[in-house]
Amino acid sequence: SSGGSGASEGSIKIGMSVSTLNNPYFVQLRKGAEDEAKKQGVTLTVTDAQNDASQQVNQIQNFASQSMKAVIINPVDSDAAGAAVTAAERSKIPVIAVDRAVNGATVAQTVASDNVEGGKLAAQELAKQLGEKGQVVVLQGVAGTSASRDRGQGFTEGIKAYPNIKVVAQQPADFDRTKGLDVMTNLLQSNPDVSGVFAENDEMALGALKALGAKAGKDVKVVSFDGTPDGLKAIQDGTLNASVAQQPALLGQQAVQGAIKAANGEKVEATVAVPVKVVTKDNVAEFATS
Amino acid sequence: MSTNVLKRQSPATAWLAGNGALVALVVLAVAMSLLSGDFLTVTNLLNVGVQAAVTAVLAFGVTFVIITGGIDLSVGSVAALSAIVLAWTTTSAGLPWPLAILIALAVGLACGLVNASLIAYGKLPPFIATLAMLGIARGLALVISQGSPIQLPDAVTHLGDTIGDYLPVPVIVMVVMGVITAVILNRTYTGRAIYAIGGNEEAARLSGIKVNRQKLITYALSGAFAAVAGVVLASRLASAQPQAATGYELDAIAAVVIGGASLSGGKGRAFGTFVGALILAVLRNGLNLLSVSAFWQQVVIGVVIALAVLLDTLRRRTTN
Amino acid sequence: MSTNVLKRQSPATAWLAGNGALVALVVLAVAMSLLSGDFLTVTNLLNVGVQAAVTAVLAFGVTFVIITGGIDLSVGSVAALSAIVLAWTTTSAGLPWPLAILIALAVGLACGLVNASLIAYGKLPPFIATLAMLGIARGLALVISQGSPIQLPDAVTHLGDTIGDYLPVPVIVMVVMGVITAVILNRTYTGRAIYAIGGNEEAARLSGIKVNRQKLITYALSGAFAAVAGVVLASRLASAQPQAATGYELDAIAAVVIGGASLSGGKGRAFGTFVGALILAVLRNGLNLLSVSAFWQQVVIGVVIALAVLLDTLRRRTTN
Amino acid sequence: MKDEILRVEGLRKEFPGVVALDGVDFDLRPGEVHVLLGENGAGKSTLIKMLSGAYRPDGGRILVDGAPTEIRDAGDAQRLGIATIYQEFNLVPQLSVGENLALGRPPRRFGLVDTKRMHEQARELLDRVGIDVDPRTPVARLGIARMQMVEIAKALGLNARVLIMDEPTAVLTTSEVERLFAIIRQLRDQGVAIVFITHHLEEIPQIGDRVTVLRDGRSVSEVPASTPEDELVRLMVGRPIDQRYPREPTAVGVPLLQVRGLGRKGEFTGVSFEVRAGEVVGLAGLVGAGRTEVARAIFGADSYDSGEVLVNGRSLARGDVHAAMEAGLGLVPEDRKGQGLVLGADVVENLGLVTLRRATRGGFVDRAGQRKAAAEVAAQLGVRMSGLGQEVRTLSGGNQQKIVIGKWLLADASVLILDEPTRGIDVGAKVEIYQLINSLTASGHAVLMISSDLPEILGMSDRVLVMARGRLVGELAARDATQDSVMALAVTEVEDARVH
Ligand SMILES: Nc1ncnc2c1ncn2[C@@H]1O[C@H](COP(=O)(O)OP(=O)(O)OP(=O)(O)O)[C@@H](O)[C@H]1O
Ligand SMILES: Nc1ncnc2c1ncn2[C@@H]1O[C@H](COP(=O)(O)OP(=O)(O)OP(=O)(O)O)[C@@H](O)[C@H]1O
Ligand SMILES: [Mg+2]
Ligand SMILES: [Mg+2]
Repeated sequence: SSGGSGASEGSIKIGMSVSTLNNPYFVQLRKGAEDEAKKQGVTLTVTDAQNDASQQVNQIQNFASQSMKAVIINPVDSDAAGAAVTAAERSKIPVIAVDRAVNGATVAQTVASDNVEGGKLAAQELAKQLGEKGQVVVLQGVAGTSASRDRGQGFTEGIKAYPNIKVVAQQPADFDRTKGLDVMTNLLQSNPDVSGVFAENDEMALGALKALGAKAGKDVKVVSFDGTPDGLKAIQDGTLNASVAQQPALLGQQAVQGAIKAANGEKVEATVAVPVKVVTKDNVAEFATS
Repeated sequence: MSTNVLKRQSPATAWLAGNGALVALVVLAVAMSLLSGDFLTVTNLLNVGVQAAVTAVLAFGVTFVIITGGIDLSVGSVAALSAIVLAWTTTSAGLPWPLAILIALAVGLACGLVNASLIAYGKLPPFIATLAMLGIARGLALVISQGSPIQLPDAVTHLGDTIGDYLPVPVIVMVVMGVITAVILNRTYTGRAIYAIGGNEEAARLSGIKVNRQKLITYALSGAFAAVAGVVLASRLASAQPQAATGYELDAIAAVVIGGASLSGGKGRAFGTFVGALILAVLRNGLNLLSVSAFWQQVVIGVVIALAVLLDTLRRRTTN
Repeated sequence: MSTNVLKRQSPATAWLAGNGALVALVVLAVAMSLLSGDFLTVTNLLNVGVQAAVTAVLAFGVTFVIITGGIDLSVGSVAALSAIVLAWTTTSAGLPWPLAILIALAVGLACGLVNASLIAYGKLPPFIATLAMLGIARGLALVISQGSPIQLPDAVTHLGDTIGDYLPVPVIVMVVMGVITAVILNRTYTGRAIYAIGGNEEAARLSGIKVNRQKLITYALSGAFAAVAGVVLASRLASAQPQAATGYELDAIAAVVIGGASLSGGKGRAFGTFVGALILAVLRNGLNLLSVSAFWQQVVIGVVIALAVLLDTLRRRTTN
Repeated sequence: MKDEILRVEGLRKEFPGVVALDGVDFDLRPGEVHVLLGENGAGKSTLIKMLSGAYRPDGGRILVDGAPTEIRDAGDAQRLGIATIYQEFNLVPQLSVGENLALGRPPRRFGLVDTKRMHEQARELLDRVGIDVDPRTPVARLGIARMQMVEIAKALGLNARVLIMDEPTAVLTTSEVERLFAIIRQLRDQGVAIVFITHHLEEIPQIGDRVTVLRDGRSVSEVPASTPEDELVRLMVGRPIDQRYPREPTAVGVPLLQVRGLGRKGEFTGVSFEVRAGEVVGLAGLVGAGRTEVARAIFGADSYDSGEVLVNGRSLARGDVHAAMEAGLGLVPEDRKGQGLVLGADVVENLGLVTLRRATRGGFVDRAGQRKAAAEVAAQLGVRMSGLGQEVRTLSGGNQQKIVIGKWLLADASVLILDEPTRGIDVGAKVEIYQLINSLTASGHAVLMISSDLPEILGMSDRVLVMARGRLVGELAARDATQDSVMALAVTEVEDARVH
């Protein structure tokens, strides 16, 4: 799609509202998008909704006033994003949803990996590492956010298949590394026999690894989510046992490609599934380079 | 009259001196129009209005509290709780939406009354009482919703719509709440009593003002306004989020203070608060239009807020 | 001297009356020990200490500011910025770590001085000046780090370690900073001047105290303390996060107020702040031990904070 | 007695560490002015605060119209027809004068506050007390004296049966006092019962009918207002005072303070004078003459537009308190609550504030030394307190004033400016303060004393300067000055200015 229409593409303006940039995962997503935009020669404007659904609506509205040719939304919340998309629809601007789906409105394309599915994969991987038995604690993200909800739900569903694995505690650590450290420290007091940890993102897991010290990766298996650079490094070091990698950069790249197509009036597929992959010590090399 | 009253301000100067934030808003708006061709369009200005609405309504409520010399950190959470209650009562409990809205407002009011009781009768510092309520209301919102957003029925979502092409309901709500605030503050017993309490609580008490009762009303108003903001917020999104309006308390307080109120009480006006909320909204809108990078945005917002208020204090010093 | 001196409080009673938060802390700790067998162990108590450290150090800095009648909302962001600067200077810029730590502290100090200049010379309300700095410092932390965590060299991370089995460095830092705070407040010119400024700024000025200069020192101290907290935070994790310590400002202010300070100034003590920070840490630790559900945790934290301070105000009313 | 409107029996009130009232009896009849007299801290203000609902008694009872009554709050007192002017002002500085006059009971129309009528009513009240202010002026912009007049107007507005006045004349000049007395007599004749507290004994026969003397929280006697002053003093202080104004003039030395052509637009112009070593210079004038403004400008508390201030021959930077202090100036401000005291801090803190810098060695404060110094001045001035750790807020008004003076006595300033220094101070303690002024001048210091208390000005100054409308209008040697000659100067030019 590049090449021939280079002149017109140079003037394409695309707006992208990212749910939050307070998490390396989304920073990578943005990077993937920006790199792709540069490569394709389009102007990409990225805003940070700071995990606030209504601020996101504002940003999409503002994109519409700026006559963007296409909008990429990384919803703070799938349900709430409907209102945002409607705002763009009214101005006939195609919308691409990335990472999370949009409910209650139609988008041109959804580029996503499935958080619930990822949660299930995490459960399976943790079970495998634990030999299908043991006591597990869950470090939850910010209560009420869709990432926490979906991953938690997937994990809970997934872990049911293993009757000998018991979830002994679920505590919020707000996707934050420091809190991951503090909460894990505290949970080790009340659950000294814990043998597995599921953290709903890498940041919390990295905090938990600190709390676990020498036990991390060995006596206590830790599985988390996202596959951020720091997370991958921990896998290489053998302290983190696995992370469900969502390839955020790839998500961003695909979304920009879809947006350019939609902006040029080309037909786009309704969904692009970017696979989630369980990264372990065995396959970490392929991710660490990309 | 006597010779030693020399300076008399003209009415216009006096009015401006009382509305320093307005100058900052105008400067900001002019700057934005020069920097971005997209700023000064009807649609965009309406957007700014809509985007200011929730903060403004919260800030109106907080204005009462700040004038008494108190603070309300719970408004964001209370807004979220009210929205969740609204969504839950219309869906899970199946109540008709007008009733549900009343219940949501009642919840906001009740939160305010709890704050007020802790402050007036328990003698808790307002910061602590409302910080506690910040956690409690947010927690209850999560408990009721089980952490998931709740869809709103269509009827309610019209509150987030635009009537015709140019009359967004949130803007109407904002203006109405602003007028109510102005009337309460300037013309009612409670309004005048609130200023007296904030200016000199002991003097107010000794003049026969029932300070505790007035505080009760003050925080109840703040809670009720927060509920209104919550309903507007939810209807804009067509769904109630348990995590909605997180951190809005700081925006609301900032709007009030930018508008000329003092956190030590006794000062503050509805119009000032309105302008304060608009400044914040113009700023966010403009930064989006100018495509300022996300990381730099926070820096720029900080700098502009400081400059806006600085402009006001400098102007006040030179005219005095 | 006069005949109508009747009741004299025993020193113990007087001390307790000044340390109401301590009673709340003891009650809370006893409750936690009864509810969870894991609470009252040496390791766990050390954990609580370590977990209180960052908040406590931030809160010590904020204590100075609150005593002058100001507020500092920027401490969390300044802590994060200092930590990022530390990490960046040791890694990307390749400076030796002692120098890097000095630079990080200088950054905190500088942020404080900017706050102070806006407040003292620009006459900005402290709420606005430090809210602006909250955004600016956070934004700069994001810009420098490009939004990603930066690894710390090993040498620095020892600041987060435990010496032997029972001497966690963060706890040592907390205690040292607490003692410094107490000495400054009780024994130095600046400390005494700060109380006077918070009690009656005009009276302080007319007594020859250079109010602006003292405010400069106050906010600079707060900034420097925030930098220390940031270094401790980063070294505990062996990495600096641009989003670290988000929202800690409210915790820090809460610790100061729970510790008996008044946001209207003139009151506050290092020991009270220390107890306030411990109350918050015990609460969070206990809730983890008791495995309270995520949704309910916020409710419980809110209720307990309110009760803790209520206990204090009630006790004070009955003894008077 | 049947026609008693108010009676107090065995009233008792304790504060932590202090018994403020220990069995007080007192009664009040319609159409009388009942004077309460007592030393600073005797319990006068505490007594009236229980009549006005500000405090609740710990023992004893209050009878209104013969029936035992509980006065729980200010609302109760208002309903009973009791209005109170407190010693410490209870105005809301941010609000307008009109708003303050209607505080708690604004006129309403259709449920909404009727601002227009509020200001009309305010106008009437202000006219009645004879001060010229726009009801829209914020109270914060008024000087202390006019705040007092607003307080009086506010109480009048309640149309009460019982009017309690706690030291209303402390900050007023003779003409305002006369105006106030005229109002009081008028009310008395209408049958209003008035409680009047003052430390100006000469006012008692002018306005009073009966006098109740309080000592150490007890009512020690009730005498007619015609009782000779010396007898009143003896009843109050427990010993006679022979010399009320014990000024001992000393040899005059070099000029320590020189003020040349000082002016600030709209407030004062061309103010020039000097104060020499060993001298006490009195500065007299009507309320609003601008004396306070000049004093603050000299001290650097406010800036000025023209002129120069020299201390010890060296010119002072304008608007810099610190520099003024370094040069040896000191100022006891007229508004003790707003400018003089840190109300929430204790006696030691307050007394040590001015000397804090001097008590600092290498950044550390010698707190033991501060405490010792504070204990000494407090004893010298006879501050009645439960201990050096008492919060200044809870001291009686006169004792608070002693603290403000005390902190400047410690400072050992070479030129001390006193703005209404003995405001609210009892006769006994005044003499102590005058003695201290004597010892200051004896050791070569100089004093500039602003006072609205003419006998004090005449009795204690070596020279009297008179100000009117922001100008110095005359200077009199102490031996030539009389109340009349000073007043004549003070009002000459001002006649038209005050009427509006
Ligand atoms: N709230 C309080 N707490 C503690 N002590 C108090 C309080 N109020 C008054 N006192 C004490 O009660 C005593 C009586 O004070 P009060 O104010 O009644 O004296 P007063 O006769 O009005 O004196 P003055 O002539 O100085 O105004 C004083 O010793 C004072 O310190
Ligand atoms: N009648 C008046 N009309 C307008 N302004 C006045 C009037 N009287 C006083 N003022 C102003 O009010 C301010 C403070 O009044 P205040 O009574 O404290 O005066 P002051 O100079 O302190 O009097 P004093 O000479 O008694 O100390 C001054 O700026 C004075 O110029
Ligand atoms: Mg008194
Ligand atoms: Mg004066």
